[in-house]
Amino acid sequence: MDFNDTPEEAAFRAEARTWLSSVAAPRDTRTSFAIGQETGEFEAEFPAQRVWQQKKYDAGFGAIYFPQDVGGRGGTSLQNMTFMQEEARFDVPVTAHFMIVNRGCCSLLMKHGTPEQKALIPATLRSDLIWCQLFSEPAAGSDLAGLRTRAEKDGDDWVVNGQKIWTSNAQMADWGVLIARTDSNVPKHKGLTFFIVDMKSAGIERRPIKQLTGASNFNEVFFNDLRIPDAHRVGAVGEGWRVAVAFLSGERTNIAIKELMPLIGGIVNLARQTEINGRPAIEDGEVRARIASFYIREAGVRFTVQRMLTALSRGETPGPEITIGKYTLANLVQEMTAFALDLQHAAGAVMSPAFAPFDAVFQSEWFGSVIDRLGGGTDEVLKNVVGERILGLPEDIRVDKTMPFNQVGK
Amino acid sequence: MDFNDTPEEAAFRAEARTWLSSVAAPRDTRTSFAIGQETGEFEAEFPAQRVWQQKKYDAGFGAIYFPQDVGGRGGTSLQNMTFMQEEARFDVPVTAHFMIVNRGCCSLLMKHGTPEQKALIPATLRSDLIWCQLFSEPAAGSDLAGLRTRAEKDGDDWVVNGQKIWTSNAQMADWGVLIARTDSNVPKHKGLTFFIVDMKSAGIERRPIKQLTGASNFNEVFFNDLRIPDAHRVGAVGEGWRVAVAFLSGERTNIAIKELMPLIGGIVNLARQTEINGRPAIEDGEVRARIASFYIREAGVRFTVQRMLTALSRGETPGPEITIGKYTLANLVQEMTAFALDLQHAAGAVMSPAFAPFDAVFQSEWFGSVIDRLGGGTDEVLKNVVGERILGLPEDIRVDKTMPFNQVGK
Amino acid sequence: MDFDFSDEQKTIRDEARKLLSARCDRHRVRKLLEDKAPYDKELWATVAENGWLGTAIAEDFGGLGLGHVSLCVIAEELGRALAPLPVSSSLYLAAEALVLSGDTTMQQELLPALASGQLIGTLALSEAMLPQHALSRLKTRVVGGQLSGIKLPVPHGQIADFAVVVAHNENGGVGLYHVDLRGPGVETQPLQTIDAAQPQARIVFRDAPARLLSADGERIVPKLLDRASVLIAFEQIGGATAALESACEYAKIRKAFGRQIGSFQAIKHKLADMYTKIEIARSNAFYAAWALEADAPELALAAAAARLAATEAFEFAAKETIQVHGGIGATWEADPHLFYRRARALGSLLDSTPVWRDRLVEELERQFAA
Amino acid sequence: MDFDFSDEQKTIRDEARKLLSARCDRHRVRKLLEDKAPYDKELWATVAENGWLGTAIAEDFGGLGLGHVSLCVIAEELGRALAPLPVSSSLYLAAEALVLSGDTTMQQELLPALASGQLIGTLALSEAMLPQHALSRLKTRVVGGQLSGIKLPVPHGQIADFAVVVAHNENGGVGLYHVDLRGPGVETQPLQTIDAAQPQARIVFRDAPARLLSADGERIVPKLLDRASVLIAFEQIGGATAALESACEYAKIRKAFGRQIGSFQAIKHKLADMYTKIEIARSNAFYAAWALEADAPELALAAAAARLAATEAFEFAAKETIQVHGGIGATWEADPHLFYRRARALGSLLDSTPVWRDRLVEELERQFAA
Repeated sequence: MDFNDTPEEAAFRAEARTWLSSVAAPRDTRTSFAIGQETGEFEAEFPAQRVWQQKKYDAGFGAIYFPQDVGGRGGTSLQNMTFMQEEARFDVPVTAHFMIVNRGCCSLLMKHGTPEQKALIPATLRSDLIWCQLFSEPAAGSDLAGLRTRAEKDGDDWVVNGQKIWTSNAQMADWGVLIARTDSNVPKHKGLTFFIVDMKSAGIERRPIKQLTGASNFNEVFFNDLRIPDAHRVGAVGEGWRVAVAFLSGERTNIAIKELMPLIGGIVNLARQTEINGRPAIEDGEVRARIASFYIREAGVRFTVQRMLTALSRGETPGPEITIGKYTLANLVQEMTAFALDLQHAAGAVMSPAFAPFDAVFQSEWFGSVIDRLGGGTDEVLKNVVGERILGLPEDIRVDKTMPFNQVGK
Repeated sequence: MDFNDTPEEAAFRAEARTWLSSVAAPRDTRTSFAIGQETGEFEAEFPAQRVWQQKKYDAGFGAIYFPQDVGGRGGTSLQNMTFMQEEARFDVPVTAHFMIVNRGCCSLLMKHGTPEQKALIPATLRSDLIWCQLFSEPAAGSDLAGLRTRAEKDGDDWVVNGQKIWTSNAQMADWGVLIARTDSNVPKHKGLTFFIVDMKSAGIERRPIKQLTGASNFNEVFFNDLRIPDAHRVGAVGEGWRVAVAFLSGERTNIAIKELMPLIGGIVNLARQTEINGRPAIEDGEVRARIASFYIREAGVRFTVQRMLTALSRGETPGPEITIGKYTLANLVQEMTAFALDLQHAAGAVMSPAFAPFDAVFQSEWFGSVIDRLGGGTDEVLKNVVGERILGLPEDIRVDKTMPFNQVGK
Repeated sequence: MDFDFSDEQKTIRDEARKLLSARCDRHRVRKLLEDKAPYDKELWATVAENGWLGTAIAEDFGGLGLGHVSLCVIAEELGRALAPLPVSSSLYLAAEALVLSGDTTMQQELLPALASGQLIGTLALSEAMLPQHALSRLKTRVVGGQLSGIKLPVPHGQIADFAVVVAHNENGGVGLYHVDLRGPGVETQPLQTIDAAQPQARIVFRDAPARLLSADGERIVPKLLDRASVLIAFEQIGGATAALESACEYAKIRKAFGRQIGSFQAIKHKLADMYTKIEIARSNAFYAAWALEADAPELALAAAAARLAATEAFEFAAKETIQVHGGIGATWEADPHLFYRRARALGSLLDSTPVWRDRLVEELERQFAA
Repeated sequence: MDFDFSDEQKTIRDEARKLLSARCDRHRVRKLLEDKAPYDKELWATVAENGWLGTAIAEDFGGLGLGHVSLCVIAEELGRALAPLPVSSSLYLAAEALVLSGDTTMQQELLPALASGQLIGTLALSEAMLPQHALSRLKTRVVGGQLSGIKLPVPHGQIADFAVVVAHNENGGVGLYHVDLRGPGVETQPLQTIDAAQPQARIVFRDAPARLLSADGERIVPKLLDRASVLIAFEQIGGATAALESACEYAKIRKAFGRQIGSFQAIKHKLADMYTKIEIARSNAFYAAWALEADAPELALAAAAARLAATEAFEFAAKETIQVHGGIGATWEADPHLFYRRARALGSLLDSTPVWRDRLVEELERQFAA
C-alpha cells in the first residue's frame, strides 16, 4: 500500500507537468471548477478541443495507454490517470466527450477489427477522425438489446433502415459505430451485428435534439437504405451484443473518473461567502455534514479507480468495484450542485453569469447532472448490474429474454 | 379547514380529561417518552395493561367507536383519537399492543361473524378476553397467501395441522384468529378460509421466540390435529383472503398512529445536554436539520390521520393516504433513535439505565424499531401497495398467482 | 376539527383546474418559456376576470373575501398547471405586505388594483446571497423619503408596477416602503433565471421616492415570509403532484425488457417515495393553511414545516420524474424539465432550507421548554 | 503508486480468515453474548500465539514489526468474524497511546506484554456524553501523582490490566497517565452495553497512583483517535461485508411470491446500495491505511473520511440485513442482530459522526484556502 509515486511514476509526472507548463497556463481552481458536463454548446467548443487533443497526441500524451503500433505511447493506464491529474491543473479544453467514443472505437477495433479497420486507429486517436456511437433507439434505451434498426444483407452490402437517438458528435463525426438487428427470428440478444459506418454515406440524416437546457449536443440519426459494405462489419454476424457490451462498460468507467475535487472546493468557498443563521455557512453543522458526505463519496470513487489501476499495473484483472462509480458520481453532482444553489438562498435561481456566484457554474452543472444520471446506463440498470453480476443475485424476471424477437410484445 | 375542536369535540375532550385526571397522574413528557415498542417484557407488563383497559372500558372510553349494541360507546373515530391524545398526557399503561388485535377481531366479527361469534365482542373490548393473530408462517411472511397450514373438513369439524409464527399474546390469549388453506387445487389466494380458534383447545402448542433484544413477546404456535367446529368458521369457505386483508389494513393504521412528539421532545432535550464542537448540540445545524426532518414526517403522518378522521366524520370514505403512515413512522423511529445514540457520543452504546441518558430509553427503542419495520407489512410490501393500489402501476410479475397452489415451486 | 377543504373550496378547485387545463396546458407553458415571456398576459386577464386574484382580499378592498384557505386551493392549481403568472409576487407578497403594514390609505389605493389585476406588485427584499430573514444586514436605505440600494433578485421585478421595498430607515430600523417602479430613480434589469416563467430582476434604486408603509419591518417581514411560504407550499405541492402524475403515466406506457417499466420495483418504489413525500407535505400544508387563515400562533411552526416538506417533495418529484422518463425526460420537448425548473425556482423564492430549518427548530425548542 | 495489500498481507488475511472461521463462528459469538462473557479467552490465547497482537508493534518491543497496514488486514478479519476480543482496546488504543507518548521506559515494560497478550490495556478517555475530542472539559485530574475522577464508558475496562488515562494535570494541561487497574483507588463497574462482546465499564478513580506518560495530551489524543479510527474502520468494513454476504445468501434462498426474494429489485437494489457504501468505505480506508503507516500529513483527512464512511456503511448494512431477512432477522437465533449490535458499538467507540464531520471539513478548509 503506497500512495506515492514510484520513481518511474514521478519521472512521468514531471515530464507531463513540464510539457503542460510549456503549452498552457495554470488553472485557478478557486474560480474554475466546472466539470464540463454536456451543458455547453458543444459545436462551438469543438474546434479548440480537437486542436488540443491533436497537440497532446503529437507530444505523446494523447493516447498514452495505446500500443505504439497503432500510434499510441505504449504507456499504462496509470500514466494516463497521472496525466489527467496534471492536466486538470491547467486551463485547457476538456476533450473527454468526444474522446470517450473515439478511444472506445479504437479499443474495439484493436480487438475485433480487420486490418483495414485497424488502419483508422491512429487518425482517430489524434482526433483527425471523429467517431460517434449509434446504439440507443427511441424504444431501446436501458433495454438496448430491444433495438429495431434492421440491417439486411444485399450482395456484399448491408442495407440499414431505422433510427438511432442520443448520438453525440453526430454533426461532426466522420465515422460511427452501429449495432443493428440482422435476425429477428432469434431471441433479442442473439440477432444483433456490429458495424462501422462512414458517416458521409448516403442515406444518413441527422437531426439535433434540443435538451432540457436548450443546448443541442445530441442527435437523432435516421437511416434510409444506408448501404454498409460487409467489410465494415465488426465481429461475426449475430455477435453484436457481446461487442457492444464491452464497448459500453468503457463508457461507464470514463464517467466514473471525472475530477470533482475542484467542485467540492467551489462549495467550500461558496459556503464561506454565504451565511446561515447570521454566521458564515461553512460554520454550520448541516453544511459541514453535507460537504463531508460529498468528499467521502468523491474520494471513495477516486480511490476505487486507483485500486483498479493498481490491479492493471500488477497485470491483474481489476475487480468489479468500479461499477459503482458511474451512478455514485452522477448522483453526487446533482446533489452537490442542488446544495450549492440552496446555499445561494434567493440568488440560487439566477442564471445571469454576471450576478450568480462563480458565473452561474453551479446552476449550469445542476442542469447537466440530469443527463449524466441517464447516459451510460441509468442508476436503475447499473444497480441491477451490481446486484446480479457482482453479488450474484438472481435475475429479474425477463419475460422476453428467450423469445424470438419478432414475437416479443405479441 | 379548522383544526380547533367543535363545541361537541371540546366537550368530549373535557370529559375525557376530567376522567383521566381523576384516575391517573400526569406524565412528565420531558423524561417519559418511550413509545412502547415491542421491547419490554410483555408478560410482566400485561396484567396492569389489562386492568387499565378494563377501567377505561367501564368508564366508557375503552371502545369509543364501537356501537352500543356490542358494548361500545357508540362514539366516533375522531373521539377515539381525541381520547388517545389526552391519554398520552397521563402516566398510564400502554394498551396498544393487545388492543390492536382485540379491536381488529371485534371489527371483523361485527362484519363477518355469526350471532354466536358476535357474542364474544363485549368481553373482548373490555379485554376480559384476549385474542391473538395466527396468520404468518415461516414460509409465508410478506407472501402471506403462500401459507401452508391446512384445515381439512372432518364431519362438523375442521382438522388443522401446521405452524404459525410471530404470534404476540399467544401466552395469554383466550381466542385466536386463524387463516388456513382448505383447498390446494386452486390458486393460492383462493383456497384460504378464516376461523376463530379457542386457544384452550387440544392440539395447540406455543413456543416463545427469543427476539434480538433478548425479550420474548412473540410465539410460534403449532397445530397438531387441532379440531375447530365449523361454527367457528368466519365467512365462506375459500373467502379467507378477503377477510384477512381487511383485518391487516387495520393493523397498519394502528401502527401509523403512534404518538411520537414526546420522542422528538426527548431528542430536543438530549441535544441541549450534549455538545458538538464545543457548543450545545441543539445549536448545531446538522442536529437542527435532522430534528426538523423528524418533525416534518411525524407531523405529516399525524395530520394525515386527521385527514382520514375528517373524512370519516363527514361520512365519506377516507382516501388511501394513510398507507404511507406505517413505513414512514417505522423508519422514522429507527432513524430518530439511532440519531439520539449518536448524540450521546461514546455513551451511546451504554444500556445500563443508571448511566445512559433518559434511562437508556433511546437504546431500547432503537432495538424495538427493527421489529416495527417488519411487522404489519414490510416497507417493501407496503410500497408495492402504494404503487399498485394507489398509483395504479402495473403489478410485479407474479409467477405463482394463477397457478394451483400445489403446483407452485414444482 | 375539520381537516379538509370545504365543499365550496372544492368547487373553486375543480373550476380552477378546468380553466387552467383549457387555457394553460404544457404546450403553452413551454411556448412561453421559449419566447422568454415573463408571464402569460392573456391568462392573467382571464384569471383576473374570474376573480381569483381577489380571493383572499377583503371585500372592502375590492376582493372576494373568501379567505386564505381558498387562496391555497387556487395556489395548488396554479402550481399544478405551472402557470406563468405573477400571482406569488403580486398577491402572496405585495398584497400580504400591504395588509400587514396596516397602512389603510395605501391599502385603499392599491389592494383593489391588485385584486383586479390592473396593477402587479412585488416585494423587493433580497440582496444577492443574503438570506431574506437577515434584515439587520440589508444595505438598502431610505434617507429623506428617497430610497437607494440594489435589490437582487426581485421576483417579477421587470413587470411589476410597484414594489414593497424592505429597507433601513435613517435610524437603523427596518421599514416597508412603497416605490413606484415606473417612477424616477429606478433602473430595472431582467435576469436570466432557471425558470423563465418565474422571472426575476435586478433593481437599482437611486434616490427613488419611497413612501413608508410601516416602520415595523422586523416584526412584519418574518410574518410575511411565513404567510407567503404557505401559499408557495401549495404551489409546490401542486407541481409535485403533476410531476408524479406525469411519471406514473409514462411508467404505464413505456416498456423495457418486455414489460411496462412501472412494473419494476425500482420505478414503482421511487414513485411510492414521491407519493409519500407529497402526502407528508400536503398534510403539513393543510395544518399551515389553517394556521394562516386563523392567524394562529402555530403559524411559524406550521409554515416552516410546510415549506420544508413541500420543497423537498417538489425537488424530489421533479428530478426523479426526469429519471423515470429516461433520455426523453432530458429533452426540451418533454415536460419533466418544466417541473425541474419550477421546483428550483419556488425553492429559491423565499429563503432556502437551512433558514426554515432554524425557524422550525426554534419553535420546537419553545414547545419543549427545558 | 500501489493501492492494494501486498501478497504477504493477502496471505495474512487468508490465514486470519481461516483461523477465525474455524475458531470463531457465529454460534460461538452468540454463545458468548448469551453468557455475557466480556471476551473469548481461548481465542485470545490463540491469536496471541499466532502473533497477531504484535503485528504492528516494533520488533524491539517484542512485536513482529509488520506495520499498520498488516494490522488493518487483521482488523478487517476480526470485524468480519465479529470476534469478541479486546484487540481494539489493547492494541489500537493502549499500545498506540504508549507509542505516541514517547515514554520508552513504559514502552519497554508494557509493549511486549501487549504483543504477547499477557496484559490487556485500554484507554480511559470518555466522560459520559462529552465528545472524546473535547479534552479541555475533562474533569478527571491528577494531583501529586494521584488520579481522581470518573471515566465512563471505558472499553473493556472490566478486563483490562491497565489503562492509559487522559486527565488534567495540576497546571490544567492534559496528560496521558498509566494506571494499574488492579491497583488501589480503582473501582470498576461493568456496564450493560448494546454489544456485550464490546464490553464497557465505569471506572471510579480515587487517588489512584498514576504515572505520567506524556504531558502533551492535546497533541497526542487527536492523533491517537485518528490512528485508532482507521483500524476500527477496517473492523467496520469487515463487519459490513459479512452482513452483506449474509443478506445476499438469504436473498438467494428465501422465496416469496414464487421467486427468490433477491430477484426483486427492492431487495436487489438495497443490496447494491450496501455494496456501494462498503466499497466507498473500503477505498477511503485504503487511503487512510497508507496514511497511517506512512504517518502522512493526509492522515487527519483520510482517517475522518474512513471513519465516517465505514460507520455509515456498517450501520446501513446491519439494519438492512435485518430487513432483508424479514421476521427471522429480528430473532435472537439469527445472525443479523449481531451485526446491528456491533455496528452501533463500533460507531460509538470513538466519538460519533458530527465530531468526525467537523474534523474532515477542517482539513478541506485548509486544502481549499480562501
